[in-house]
Amino acid sequence: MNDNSVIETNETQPIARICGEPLLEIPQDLYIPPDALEVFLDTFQGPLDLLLYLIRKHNLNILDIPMAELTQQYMTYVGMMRVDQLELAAEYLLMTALLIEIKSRMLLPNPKTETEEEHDPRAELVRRLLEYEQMKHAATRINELPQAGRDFSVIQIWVEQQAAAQLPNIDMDDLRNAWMAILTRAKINRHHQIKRETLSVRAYMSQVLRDLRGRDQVEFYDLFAPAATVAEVVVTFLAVLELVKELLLEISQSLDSGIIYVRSIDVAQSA
Amino acid sequence: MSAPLMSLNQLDTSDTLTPEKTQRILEAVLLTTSEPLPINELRKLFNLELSATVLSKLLEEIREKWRDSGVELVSIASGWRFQTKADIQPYLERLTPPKAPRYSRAVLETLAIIAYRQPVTRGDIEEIRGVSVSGSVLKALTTRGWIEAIGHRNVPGKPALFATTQHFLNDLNLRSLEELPPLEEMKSLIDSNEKNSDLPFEVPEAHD
Amino acid sequence: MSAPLMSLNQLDTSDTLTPEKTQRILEAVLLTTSEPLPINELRKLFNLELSATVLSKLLEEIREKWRDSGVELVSIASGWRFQTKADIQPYLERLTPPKAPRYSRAVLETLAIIAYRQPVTRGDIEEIRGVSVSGSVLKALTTRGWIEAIGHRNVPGKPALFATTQHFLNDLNLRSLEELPPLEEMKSLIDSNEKNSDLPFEVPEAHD
Repeated sequence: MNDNSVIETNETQPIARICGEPLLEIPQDLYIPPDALEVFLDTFQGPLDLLLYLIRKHNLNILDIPMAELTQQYMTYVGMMRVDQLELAAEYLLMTALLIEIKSRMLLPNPKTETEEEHDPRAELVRRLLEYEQMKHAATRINELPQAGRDFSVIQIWVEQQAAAQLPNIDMDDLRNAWMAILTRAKINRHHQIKRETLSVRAYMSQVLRDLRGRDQVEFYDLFAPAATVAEVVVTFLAVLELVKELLLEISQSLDSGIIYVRSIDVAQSA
Repeated sequence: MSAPLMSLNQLDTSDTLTPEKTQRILEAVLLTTSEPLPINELRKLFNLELSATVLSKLLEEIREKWRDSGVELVSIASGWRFQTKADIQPYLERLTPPKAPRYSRAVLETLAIIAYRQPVTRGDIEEIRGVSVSGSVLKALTTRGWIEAIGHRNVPGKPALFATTQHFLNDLNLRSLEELPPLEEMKSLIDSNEKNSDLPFEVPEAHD
Repeated sequence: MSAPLMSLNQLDTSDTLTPEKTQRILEAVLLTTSEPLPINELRKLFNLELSATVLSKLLEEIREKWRDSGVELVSIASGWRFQTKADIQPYLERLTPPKAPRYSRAVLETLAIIAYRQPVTRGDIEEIRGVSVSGSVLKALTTRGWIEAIGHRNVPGKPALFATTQHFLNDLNLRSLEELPPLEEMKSLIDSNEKNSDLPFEVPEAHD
């Protein structure tokens, strides 16, 4: 069978004849040691890659592919891989079918009604092979470009982080919102009762405890600042009473009209 | 692959390791690494062929060379590293304004409870919020200097009593706790909100 | 906070912005930032008081100044950045094993098709390569930040359309896609009867 006869009209016909001859025998490199097959299969990216390899390896004219030889070689490779039961991508088998189809179409008489180029059954395969080869080369070139992390590294020196600047800031609205969320939730969960008290008393309660911190006891009068306003005195007094009520303070007076002492009942501290 | 070019260069430099080349490598490597590199690590660059003394001398020279720039080579406990000088920091911040982090809803609510109900124990806070308060929340506020333990309540377990600090008032531009939004006002806000049935449940930007 | 000192310095520098000071700031900031900085971003350093032209000139001067060192200032897709020269990389790898993956042919070919034919669907890639494209290949490129889905083709199944990213250009030191190596002419491919020039046998590199 002679593939070249079918494509006489092709402009590259003479070259094809020259190329065709030596390829009639199976190339020596076709023998592959069985244990190399797996590596081999990994090496090819698919049927197009394998075909390109065969074409380039044997210096075939890609515009005038001798389909018989190429198909035979391709099938030998694929056959070897199948014998060894290597997992072969379905695409390889599909390509076998395509190659055989092209080969047989080339044996059919050439209908005169259409232009020759359109009717070379190999045209589409050649187009795909060339497009794939183009991308394959492009991939190699991209891989040759210097690559960050592989061929060079990006400079980044240490910067002192300002811990303080990273802290969140809040304002009164944040607090207001937070508190309103709590209240709203508490209203819905009826069992939580939020007592409303004047803030100033709570603030002074903290202040009194602070004053007592680290001290065994203080005289009652010392809790009141000399410059305190009447309101402040009242609030402080209320704070002390509240603290006593909450068992945070203990007030003692050993003698009638004697000195009144205030002690913090802070067992953790006095222990 | 640019292997040929690179191996040429590599050969070139490793064959004749002049002080200039050594310095050039040291400088580039230190600029690439934000972690400090100890001398022993740097010796690996030259397959341990250069002594620590030689490297120290070269590093001192590099440090000197950079003296007037906005970047300095420093030797700290864990090794050598380049870092920006303090006067560059403000410029860096012009590029990337430090994005303001936000406190989680848990932190804000805990703070609000401590502010309005002080002194309170962790248990008090949990009762009001209806959920447990993680230690990290109290720690965040304590570290920030906004709350402190001012004593312990005399009940089993002796829980610490928390109150807000002067620092908290300063940071919020308040002269006293009385300047916080009064609770009464908020009560009526909530009531009116309920009528409008658009509850302020959000406390919107709550991330933990 | 070292605020007082810093603001003093800041005043100092911004009051009298000599070319030397400007360069010093530019250099330090670029050494600190791993992301490439576009001129417009760099102008913010000086409150937009310096024109892009002035900054470009200063940047060129800095580039010139670094010429003989192991580090270079480059202008790529997203802006200016400092990076090591290729001959430094082998030394860096003596300290830390290389982190950047070496890609398999499947990954590289997929990348090339996306780069030169974008936007493309997975189906387009499979058609060109003649084999199915595994999800791990696209994932490797997406994770690296080199490709992204930029939309969907309006055909049944609405397949995602992939394109390369700015980050891809940055990592390959390119300013734009036009700087990619030009595709070979079909004619030269047809003519190329050079034998075995691209034999795939040596290739088995890391697989994705």
